[in-house]
Amino acid sequence: MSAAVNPAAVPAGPHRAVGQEPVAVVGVGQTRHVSARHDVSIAGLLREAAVRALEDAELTWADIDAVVIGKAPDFFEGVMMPELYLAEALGAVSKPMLRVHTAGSVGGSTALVAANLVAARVHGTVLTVAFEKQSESNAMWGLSLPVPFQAPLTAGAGGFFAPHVRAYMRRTGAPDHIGSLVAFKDRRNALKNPYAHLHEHDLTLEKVRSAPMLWDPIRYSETCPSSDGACAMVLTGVRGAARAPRPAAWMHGGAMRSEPTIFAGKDYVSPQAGRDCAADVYHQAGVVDPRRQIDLAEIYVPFSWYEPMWLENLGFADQGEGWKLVESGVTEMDGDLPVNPSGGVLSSNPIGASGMIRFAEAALQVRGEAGEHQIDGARLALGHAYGGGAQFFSMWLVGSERPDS
Amino acid sequence: MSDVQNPAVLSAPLVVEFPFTRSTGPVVGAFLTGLRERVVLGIRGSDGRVLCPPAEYDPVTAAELDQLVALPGTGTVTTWAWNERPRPYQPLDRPFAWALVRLDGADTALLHALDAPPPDSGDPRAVRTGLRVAVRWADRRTGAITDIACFEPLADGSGSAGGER
Amino acid sequence: MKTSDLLAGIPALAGAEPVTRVTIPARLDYTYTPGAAQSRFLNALTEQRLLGERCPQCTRVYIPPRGVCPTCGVATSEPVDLPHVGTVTTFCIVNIAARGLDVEVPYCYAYVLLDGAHVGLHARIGGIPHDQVHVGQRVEPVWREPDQTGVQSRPSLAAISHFRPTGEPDADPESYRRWM
Amino acid sequence: MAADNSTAGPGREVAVVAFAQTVHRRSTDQLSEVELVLPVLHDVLKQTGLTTDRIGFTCSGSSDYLAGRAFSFTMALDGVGAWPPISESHVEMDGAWALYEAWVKLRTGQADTALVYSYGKSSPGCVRDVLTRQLDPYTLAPLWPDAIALAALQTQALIDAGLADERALAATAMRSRRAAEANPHAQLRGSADVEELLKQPYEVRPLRRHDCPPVSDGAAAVVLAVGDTARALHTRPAWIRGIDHRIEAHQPGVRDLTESPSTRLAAVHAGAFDAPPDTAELHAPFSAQELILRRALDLSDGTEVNPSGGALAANPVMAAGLIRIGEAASRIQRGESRRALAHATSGPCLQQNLVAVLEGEQ
Repeated sequence: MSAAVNPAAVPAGPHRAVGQEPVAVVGVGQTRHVSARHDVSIAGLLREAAVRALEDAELTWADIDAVVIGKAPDFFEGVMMPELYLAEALGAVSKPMLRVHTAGSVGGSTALVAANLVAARVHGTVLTVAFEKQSESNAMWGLSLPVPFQAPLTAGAGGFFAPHVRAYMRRTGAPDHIGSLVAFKDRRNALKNPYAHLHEHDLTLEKVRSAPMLWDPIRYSETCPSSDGACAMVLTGVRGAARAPRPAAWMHGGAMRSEPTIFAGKDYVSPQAGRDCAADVYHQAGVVDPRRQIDLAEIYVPFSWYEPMWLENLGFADQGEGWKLVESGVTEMDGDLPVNPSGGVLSSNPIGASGMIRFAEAALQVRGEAGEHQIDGARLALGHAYGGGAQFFSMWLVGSERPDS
Repeated sequence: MSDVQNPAVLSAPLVVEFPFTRSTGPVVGAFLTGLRERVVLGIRGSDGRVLCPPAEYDPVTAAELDQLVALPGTGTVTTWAWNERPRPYQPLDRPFAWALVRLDGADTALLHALDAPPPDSGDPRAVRTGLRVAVRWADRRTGAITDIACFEPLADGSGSAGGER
Repeated sequence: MKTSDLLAGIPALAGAEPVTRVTIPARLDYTYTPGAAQSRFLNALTEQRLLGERCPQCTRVYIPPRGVCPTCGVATSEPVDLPHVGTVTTFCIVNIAARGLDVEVPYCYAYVLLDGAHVGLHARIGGIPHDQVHVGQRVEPVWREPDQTGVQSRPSLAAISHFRPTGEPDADPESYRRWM
Repeated sequence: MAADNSTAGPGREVAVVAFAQTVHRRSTDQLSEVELVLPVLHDVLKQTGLTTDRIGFTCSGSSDYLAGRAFSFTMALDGVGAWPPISESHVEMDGAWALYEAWVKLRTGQADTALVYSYGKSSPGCVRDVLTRQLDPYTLAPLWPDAIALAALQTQALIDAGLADERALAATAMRSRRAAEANPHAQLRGSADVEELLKQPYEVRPLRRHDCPPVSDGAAAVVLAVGDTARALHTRPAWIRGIDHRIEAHQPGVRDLTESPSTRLAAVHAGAFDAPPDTAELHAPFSAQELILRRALDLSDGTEVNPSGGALAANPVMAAGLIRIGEAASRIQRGESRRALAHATSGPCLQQNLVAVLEGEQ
């Protein structure tokens, strides 16, 4: 695969479509992600994130014009199109309500659909919510429903992605310990994030390295947990942002790209759709050197090796060089490109919400509202999500300044 | 060889089955606790109306609700549908009516099965809108909507407490 | 707000052990149909044939065929009998079984690029210790023998028990670099 | 009226420039989902002369629960030929809402053309039971009230309110299926007369079989385009003058089932009442629901309702709403309509509704 960007991926002409309403994030809310929220219903879980986002924006349900909700497969909770039952909980009665499903990237895609409602001036203020309540069933079951005529082969997402990780290791010659470094970093970052699922105070690098292989070459310690959780954001335009009590995060670019699940010549290690999606977002934001211009990234890393893989895919490192950024500490909290200061998907994974959490954490950082895991001086941050067979990508760049200022 | 080029259509059964474990949250939990104890609960909405089944969030204002109200196990059919051929897993395995029942003291209706004679059967207990009904409790109650086995017509229309079996 | 607090206001229920969880089984029965292209492929398996399909536009060969070339968006139709030999392009060792899947762990899950195909077939590698499986290894299918009940003669990918090494030298990396 | 703002973003006029649908059938067990979808995708691309790489945005609608498999939509994407990678999204809803998402995307100015498709194979499962999984998982779904039962409750409420009787229901069903005789894609075409229909046994009383939709497998696709792009792609684009959707509370027992306030609200926001339509394609899977929707939309006898036969003639779940928009647009493109309403519904007893207003060039 050529590293060059597919020319069809990037629209010609102005950086952003002319005349769009600038989109601001003025409210962010999430639940404390845990393996099982036995104290709430499905509605109660979403509600908690939504209420926190409204409180952050100092808005009420009456201020919301529309609701956009996302989650991964309905089989996870066993409720078909659950947005129907959730209308009351999200204050959507008498309002428009859309339900997005783009596999693992859905949290990001959902935020982008909501952002477009504002950008197109269809609505003034939109609530967007994503969730998963995995404790209602079992994620490995949901992801590995037996299909007749097939031999049972994959075991959840780990089994699906492990061969791709091996291909990356082989292609780049990355040393075996890189995956452990990422996992250790993200879990340590999570200690600074009160919403993170895993708070492993006693974790050592040695413990990460010696954990058993679940899907060799992926270790137990390098694998995301299974979480109950929800994330919500309030998106609005220029006037809404002017009324907001706290600083807004401004959207500088947003894009989705898809490619087929399986096809001849697919680069599982660095999918073209991911590269094209990043190129589009950078173009919209006028970013020519992501490594220098972007202050931090919240990247969808469900298995630790995906950090170096996505660093290359997103243009933060040259092909084959991503693992060197990890090894040299560039992606640490105090490195010059912090990746997943929140602890990332490796520390919290309510699947349908995980993408939106990446987007929301990027927004918190440029608003200066990330608390203990705040990166000082963060002005431009990337939120990233992917899903399906590493085929669906959604990303946004958010900044502390208005894009047209 | 020939059947490979023009193959028979293949098909196979696919069963999607899981024992979902649902955490109820406080309001639904209280409702189901009540059912286990043979008490039907409603909840007071923002406008003072009593909603049964209790809503966690108000259908109009989206406000979080928390004022539970105990209701008698009797009510009135607001609409119904005669189900001549029950389907798997439905509450009764003989012909029954689906009914929306507004319990006495409630302003909204609960959906459940109604074990009554068919419409136009000439029986005064036959299903119809406005029929007075009572809860028939399940023998074994676990804290689920199926703790109500079904509704049944009130013999005398007096509105006395629900029948038990 | 807790269930017990809500119940405290209801005299008949004060002190009742609150319900907080409920198990609700749900079963739906479907009839799965794999479609025309997969049916052609599955029926060929009963004759121990590996039947791919070629895209008329890009000429790439897909196995299992799904009826459509995913990059060209056109129907594949030309059947291609593929040889019973291929190359491992990547793999993992699965040490954990998914709930409901009838499979013994550990097992080696690999992409096998059959000679002449342009996508890897997902398959198990057996017949050797897992630490000897490697990328570039040449492998061949081991077919499951039909049992007395004739169960194995039903069309299924389970007709292939696993792939085992042929003992040939490893494939030239250039032969599979683009077709993982 | 169709001001062309295609160089600017918000406010751009968007039109339907192509529509295709399958011949809907009770079962398509010889076809996978992608094999079902492929012909309609080819059809709309051929109509416009576009290729996938010239489409600015793609959006689809479908449901995993119909197929019984998680992520079922990912394989349907094969039919698009998403290479090089495309800008794409998916809603777990009827394709009418996928069209809405695409309409929003075009209004931002980020794309000039959009491909929308949706499909539903109801035949693998028992759709009336599958739809019970849409209901409140604590108080409704455990009772398995199937889709026909819920519609029957709604219909009885309408009868009790004096707004319909079984004869009116049968007349509605008869008119739909007789209209479908002119629709080569419809599954049920033609009908016995009302007297004959009223002799048939009940399915779930007060609904007889003729009051219920057929179980259908089918797919549909639409191409949208903005401003002059639309004019270049079709001599008579069907302009979307307004589109809006609204949802109601979920529990049937808190709603007045004889009304559809969300339809009315969506219609107000879509500008449906600005001028009377000559055509309305209503997504009413059950006969009584057409009567409810007619009242919500203030439709008079001057409006031809469901000339395609509507969902009573073919109801591929997840595509039937998109098909209403496509049918309305086709009438405009054929010159048979100047102003048409299209409606889609989702959820139990018309819980969620979408209304679009389409017009030809004036």
